[in-house]
Amino acid sequence: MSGNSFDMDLEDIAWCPGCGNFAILQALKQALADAGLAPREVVLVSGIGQAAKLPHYLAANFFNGLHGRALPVATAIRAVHPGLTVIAESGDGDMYGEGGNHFLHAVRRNPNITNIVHNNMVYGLTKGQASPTSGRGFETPVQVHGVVNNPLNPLTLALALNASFVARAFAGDIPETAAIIRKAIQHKGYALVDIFQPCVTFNRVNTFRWFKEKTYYLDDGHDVKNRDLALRRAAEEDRLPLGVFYAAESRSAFAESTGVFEGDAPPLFRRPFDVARLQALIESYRGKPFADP
Amino acid sequence: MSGNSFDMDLEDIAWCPGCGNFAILQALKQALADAGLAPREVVLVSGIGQAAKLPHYLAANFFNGLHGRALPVATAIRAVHPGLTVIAESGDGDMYGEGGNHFLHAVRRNPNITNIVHNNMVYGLTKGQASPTSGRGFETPVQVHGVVNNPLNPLTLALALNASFVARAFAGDIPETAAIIRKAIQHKGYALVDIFQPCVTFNRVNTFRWFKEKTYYLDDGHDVKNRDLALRRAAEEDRLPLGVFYAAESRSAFAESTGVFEGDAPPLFRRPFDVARLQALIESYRGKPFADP
Amino acid sequence: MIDSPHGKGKGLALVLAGEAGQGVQVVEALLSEAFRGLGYYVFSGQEFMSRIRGGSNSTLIRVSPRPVRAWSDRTDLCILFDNKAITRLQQRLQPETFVLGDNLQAPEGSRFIDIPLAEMAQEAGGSLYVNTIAAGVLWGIYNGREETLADVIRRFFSGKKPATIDGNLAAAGIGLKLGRKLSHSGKVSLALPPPGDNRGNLHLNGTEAVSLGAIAGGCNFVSAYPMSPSTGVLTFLARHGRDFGIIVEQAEDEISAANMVLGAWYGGARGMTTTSGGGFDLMTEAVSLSGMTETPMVVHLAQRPGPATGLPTRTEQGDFNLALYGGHGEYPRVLLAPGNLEQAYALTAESFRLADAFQVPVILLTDQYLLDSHYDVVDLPLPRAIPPLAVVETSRQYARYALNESGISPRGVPGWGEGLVGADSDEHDAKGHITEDLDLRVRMVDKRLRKLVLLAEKAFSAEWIGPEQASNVLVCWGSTLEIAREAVAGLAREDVAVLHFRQVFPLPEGARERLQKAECRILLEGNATGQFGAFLGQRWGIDWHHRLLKYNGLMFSVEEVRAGLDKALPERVRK
Amino acid sequence: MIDSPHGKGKGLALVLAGEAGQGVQVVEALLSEAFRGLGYYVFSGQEFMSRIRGGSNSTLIRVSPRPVRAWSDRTDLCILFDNKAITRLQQRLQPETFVLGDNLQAPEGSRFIDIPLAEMAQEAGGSLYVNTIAAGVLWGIYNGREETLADVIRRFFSGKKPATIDGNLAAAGIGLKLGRKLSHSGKVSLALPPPGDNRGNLHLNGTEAVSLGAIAGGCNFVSAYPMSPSTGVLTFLARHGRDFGIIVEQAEDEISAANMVLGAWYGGARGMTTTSGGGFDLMTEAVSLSGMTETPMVVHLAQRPGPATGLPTRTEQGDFNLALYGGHGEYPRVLLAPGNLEQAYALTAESFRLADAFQVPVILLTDQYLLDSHYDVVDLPLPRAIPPLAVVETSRQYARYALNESGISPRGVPGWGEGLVGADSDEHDAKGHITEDLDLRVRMVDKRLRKLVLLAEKAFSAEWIGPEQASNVLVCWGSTLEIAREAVAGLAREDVAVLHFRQVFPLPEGARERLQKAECRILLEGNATGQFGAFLGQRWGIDWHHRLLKYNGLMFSVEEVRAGLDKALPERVRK
Ligand SMILES: Cc1ncc(C[n+]2csc(CCOP(=O)(O)OP(=O)(O)O)c2C)c(N)n1
Ligand SMILES: Cc1ncc(C[n+]2csc(CCOP(=O)(O)OP(=O)(O)O)c2C)c(N)n1
Ligand code: SF4
Ligand code: SF4
Ligand SMILES: [Mg+2]
Ligand SMILES: [Mg+2]
Repeated sequence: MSGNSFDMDLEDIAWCPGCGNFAILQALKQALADAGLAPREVVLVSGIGQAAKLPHYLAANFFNGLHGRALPVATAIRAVHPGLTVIAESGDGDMYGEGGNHFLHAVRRNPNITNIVHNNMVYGLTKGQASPTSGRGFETPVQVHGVVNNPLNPLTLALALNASFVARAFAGDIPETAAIIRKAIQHKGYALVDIFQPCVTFNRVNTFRWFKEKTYYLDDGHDVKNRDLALRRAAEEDRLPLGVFYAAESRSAFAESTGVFEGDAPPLFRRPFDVARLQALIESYRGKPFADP
Repeated sequence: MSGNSFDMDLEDIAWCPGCGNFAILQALKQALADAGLAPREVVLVSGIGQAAKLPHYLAANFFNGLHGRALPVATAIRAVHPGLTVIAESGDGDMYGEGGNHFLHAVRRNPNITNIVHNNMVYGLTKGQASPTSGRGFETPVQVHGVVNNPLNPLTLALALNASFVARAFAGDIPETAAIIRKAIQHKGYALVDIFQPCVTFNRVNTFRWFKEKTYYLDDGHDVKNRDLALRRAAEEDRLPLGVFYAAESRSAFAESTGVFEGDAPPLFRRPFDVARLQALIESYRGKPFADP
Repeated sequence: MIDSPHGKGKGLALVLAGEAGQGVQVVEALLSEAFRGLGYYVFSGQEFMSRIRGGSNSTLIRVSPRPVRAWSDRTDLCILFDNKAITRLQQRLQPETFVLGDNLQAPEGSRFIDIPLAEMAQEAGGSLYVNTIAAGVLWGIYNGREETLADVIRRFFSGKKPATIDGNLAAAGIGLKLGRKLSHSGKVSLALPPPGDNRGNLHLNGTEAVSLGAIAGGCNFVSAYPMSPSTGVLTFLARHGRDFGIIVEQAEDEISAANMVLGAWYGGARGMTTTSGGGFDLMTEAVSLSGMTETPMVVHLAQRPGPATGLPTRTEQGDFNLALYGGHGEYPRVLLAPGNLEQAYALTAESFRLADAFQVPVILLTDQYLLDSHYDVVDLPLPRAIPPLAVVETSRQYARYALNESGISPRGVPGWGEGLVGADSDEHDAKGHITEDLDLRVRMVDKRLRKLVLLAEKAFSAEWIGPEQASNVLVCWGSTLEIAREAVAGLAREDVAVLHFRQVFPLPEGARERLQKAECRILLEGNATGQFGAFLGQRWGIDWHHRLLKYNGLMFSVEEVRAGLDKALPERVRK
Repeated sequence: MIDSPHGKGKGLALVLAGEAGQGVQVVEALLSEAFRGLGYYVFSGQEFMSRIRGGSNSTLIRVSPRPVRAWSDRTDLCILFDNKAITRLQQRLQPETFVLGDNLQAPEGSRFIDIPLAEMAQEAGGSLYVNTIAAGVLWGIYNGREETLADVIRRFFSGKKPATIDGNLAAAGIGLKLGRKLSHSGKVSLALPPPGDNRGNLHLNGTEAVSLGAIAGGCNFVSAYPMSPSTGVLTFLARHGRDFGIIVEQAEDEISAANMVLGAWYGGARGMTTTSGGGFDLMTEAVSLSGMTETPMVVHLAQRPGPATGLPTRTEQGDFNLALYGGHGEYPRVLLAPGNLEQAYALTAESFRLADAFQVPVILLTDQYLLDSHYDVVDLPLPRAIPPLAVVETSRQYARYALNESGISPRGVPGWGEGLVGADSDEHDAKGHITEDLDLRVRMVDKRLRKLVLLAEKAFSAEWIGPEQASNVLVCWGSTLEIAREAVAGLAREDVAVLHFRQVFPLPEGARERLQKAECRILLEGNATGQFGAFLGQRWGIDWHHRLLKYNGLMFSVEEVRAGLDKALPERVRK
């Protein structure tokens, strides 16, 4: 990792010692470097939460916006500037809770972005309430008698929505996580990487050890083109598979479908403006007088 | 239908002649009557749209709220007043578009309500834009080159979220639709009934005829307890099955899990207040002086 | 200067009333085109219910040899497609109004005149011809040439099947014959002076003016969620999107739309969203984010009566406070409120320039009345070219929020230059990284708010219409401009002026003193509480002698304003 | 009347500073309890960063024989758990402040004193004992009895493992020994007069006061989405939910939370949500719906510095405008802004009564400062009983929005009575059905707005603190009350009063004339633009001679306000 161009000179990182976020940060830097990208080509878009602070610790462009709203911002950036590699990154509460509607519709829209979710199954920054992925029975200061809702399975959800790339990683394994993220970045279209991330402060149930014991990798022979299979594997609950569950053939992604970027059209901010066309359009509102009233 | 206690004296209904909503209105009245309910026991909660006007045409309590927000309102009403039968009802744009996040989380929360969606695959009231369920290629004044997003399949989505009751109906068949709605009402927990509803004005693709030809009923032997099967059937695209896809065993529903309604506890507005308990809590903030400082 | 065409034979006011789906807009389009083709000026405006079919809607068409651009309650002739309409129109029918309808069972000699619309439609081939028949009837009463109307019909239906064109031509002919008969028999007579010079002017509505303005402002990204009355701008830009390289996306909700707009500007586009009050509520957090990240943003806020869903297809000026104060925390913003179509075009274009130059949210306040009203405009000036986006190529040391005197730090675009571009929702340092340095916090707040100073200096002036020394001033903002202008012009008093604000925040200081000195200040606002008046009063230390407020969902009419002024104004020198 | 304990040996101000996770709150709790047990009054308040571990936070503890309830910049002794803290505390250290820390490398004889915290912690069994050791050191310097501190520790850790209790007792002993030594050696000396009469009073913070108030108001439904600094109210009510029959639900977002609250009231509950500025933005559409449907609603809006995410764990009074104007359209609402813990409790309870009685949204404005500050309160009066919900048993003819003089139509609950209860977001008729009757629209708008008349009559009065005839008035609202009170009391001038608003909309009219007559009006607000001042100025036609504004994320201190007053006030008679 030394000498990674995404490294930053940092005095202080606002995460707890031992937090799984450090590993995700490292894996992401690795993945970006492995994908051959330079910091100025990359934009990290995040919401609010502990996970969402990541862009402050990695040398790249960034838009650290509102809680839950990374996906629309990321979608638009990529749409207007296809030369950029855009990564929308946040916590489970942010992406699946507050941002749930954008998650649904970003999957449908299929923009060419990577969506990384630090899934610690808890709201970290606000001090330990249940998140949509918290398990039943998980006790918190709000869910005092334990969580009663069905936990949301992001993978089956994304697959049910016909997502084009669906993967799960575990922060405890940096090299594999980096490899999965790299594949997601290189995939054309929307790519979800849900990353199990131990929160050492607020989640005493889903610990490093718990994840270590619960997870295993899909084997090499797993057919990533088989959506039904992906759905079945993603629905497993006893033990939780890791890896790329599904990767569709390239589908035309959002920016392409806008019809605004044909050939090697420049990004929008470098385009000349066609005054004549506007003139013609305005002229079409002129009255056409009659020859002889 | 004559003499149904949910009938209303109406001068005028704001729907287009021939709209599928009339059939849904009739089926719903039928279902409520068949379920043995009286108007004062029923609350219809809707958002905004053509579908969402339905509560104005049926004699019952109603809360016609904001676009996309019927589910939280309905969930809360049922939670504080378990004696009521609560039906959240709106269009596809309302429930799956603007209200998508509430849909996700209402399913997870599993309140004892029925969620009826008039799925006409278009935004009716705002004059014909694509809805989340519009098919690819559907042309509208906004989607001028046709819809490019993946249509959202509400059934697979709900099933992926572990919904406890999932059904689909077609407005063209009032008796069956009524029967399906009745089952949903009688189911304990969250029940989704997505109803194919032809919009004769803005949807020239998914017409009565189109639905008629595309749909068929699940056969009587269909095992409504088998979620995997339900998922597979719900994912069918060539022809679209109708009926109850899935109906889980009773699970404790949201209002029960609050712990506030044990036994025959009265609705909240009729409860006495326990001043002594508050007093004790306040007293716990008093200082305990030391015997001998 | 525009004057009232009414009552003095100067013009004609036609009202078409019917159910949604009966094609009243076709009549509006045909007659507008026909009269304009002769050189008349035409204003048309609509009021309609929130439904797709049925109900009771109406369209006003004013025809005049001189420019006409305001809503009026005066009706010379009204044609009913559906008799229910009559109860709703009551207040707009004068004793001298001719009312034409099918089976009105009008007493002999009255101004209520039965015409066999349904029967004629059957003759023409079906009920859907009723609109073209009505156009024919009106054209016949006016004694227009058949060929003129036929030309218009051919143009209007061009591209349709020949049978459709022929059917409509025949329908028009049937109507025309009846119209001529009514006119010749003396049963209906309309006086219209010879045409004016409205040749080759543009004819459009507010939706079109805003949309064209957006294009002229360089808009190349639109994301919105449909909501009346703002949706027209979305569909206009969608229709022309590919031609102009505009990315148009229907968002899943308004929150997404607003955040997409921020992403678009950040990525180097000029983004806009269009919505109404309830949708704007949902966008306010993103507006606040625009303020904090200093990411430009243009929001078209098309007002309609609230609260909540209110009257979704009607008009109001009820969201001034919301636009000014929505979104938590403190940061600069700009509120523009065009008074007419020229301003709608120009200010929409300017919104993009201002947002770009000052890195602030710009909110453009229109309303259903302005958006749905058509009239004639001499020209919409073309920008020479769209100025390049106000962004810099970044250097390795680039710091997005570098502190400086103006408060406007050079904005970079990711990928252009060697630098990295950060944007942060938290309080941040110069590079956009989270800070808890509380002194820096203060400097950053001050930096952001400092932009208001420059913005106020550059504010679009309020227009003073009337004598410099007028001691009575009618103050208005946004879409009431032309109504106020016509109303005051009709008073023929030299001591009354109109003061119209097209920028409502920050306030343009120009007219302050004159307004303070006025003896009688009258506020005109389309809401129940006089929101802008209260704000202006507080800022300029003035109070109101009278307030003309309206909030029933309809726009003020020229006559209402005039009546209000008659009551409010001190008796004085008449011209 | 409270006076300043500082500088005159009247009290003690301790500051504890360290990283998040070092347990500063434990020291706060132990010392507060110990001093209170002796009869002292204790104020404690916190300022902290938005992070879970690390960073640099501090807690102020003021101990006094007389009531003390305001933030101060004065520090008698400061103990550093982490040396980074010192740079952040600079402005709060006076020349006479003792600073204790580990390895400060303090020059001999200075007031910077090295104490071996880490070493002592090792001795006690690990670094997590550092907090209890610090408590011991401070108690030792004060020369408190060991047994008193031991008692407090036993209570605080009761329920924990015996080893934990013993470990902490030992740690306290180690600290105490050092503290005694420092004191006896004369290196550190703290003067504290004999204890006061603070026996058996309540000690709590704003979060607890608001939460208890909610229970006292009959709250039985809470739905919220976590957001600092509002989350404490949610967790408090969750903790006690089952005991009080309160349904507590964490919503998926603020939009859901707010709409659930409306559903709850509609269904017969008393619902509340709790949020901060950004979350409130998202709720504004539902607030507008509350206004339109006349469904009661209580929103606790806990302010923090914006815009956007801003400084999430800090304090500001920046959302007055948002609370007043957020949500589109026009409808009545009530804004309450408690000034101290008694008011936080009482006004939260009143929120439910007002919402219920007037069928309007009630917004309770607090902030991080108020919520996180602890002090002593003589009592929180118990309601005799919660009045029954203001609903009627409906008859068959029941019409939810029946028009009447007050504007308040009897509210029904579905299922109770023979009638049907309708609620509608559109403009509606008496039964709640959609209407496009535009005259009815006007009557409905008027009906809703009419409620403001009664609401204004019932407004909670502003408190005038000081001589009736004072010609100089310091005007404030919300959480600055006690700070203003102490600052002005310390001036010892007879020509200065404080005017504090606990209801900020509709305005209580009581003090209007006195304020208008004042010669010097000084505004005190925790924001950058003086929002409430501008509003009050407009409504009461007054201007401000001076404005004391602060927006760096910290609350005003007594000393700052006093310094501001010193500059602002005309030279005059001193007592
Ligand atoms: C609109 C809004 N609502 C609530 C919050 C408060 N908030 C900040 S982070 C957060 C949740 C964090 O959880 P998650 O997204 O899982 O991130 P983590 O801290 O666990 O990494 C919440 C609720 C906010 N900033 N904005
Ligand atoms: C916050 C908000 N955004 C947008 C709208 C405008 N709007 C009203 S109905 C509707 C969509 C209607 O579509 P659907 O829910 O499918 O109902 P349908 O009319 O097709 O029955 C929209 C976008 C609104 N009322 N509120
Ligand atoms: S609170 Fe949890 S998620 Fe946040 S930094 Fe600490 S360990 Fe990580
Ligand atoms: S627009 Fe479509 S959905 Fe609406 S009433 Fe007409 S046919 Fe029905
Ligand atoms: Mg999390
Ligand atoms: Mg629909």
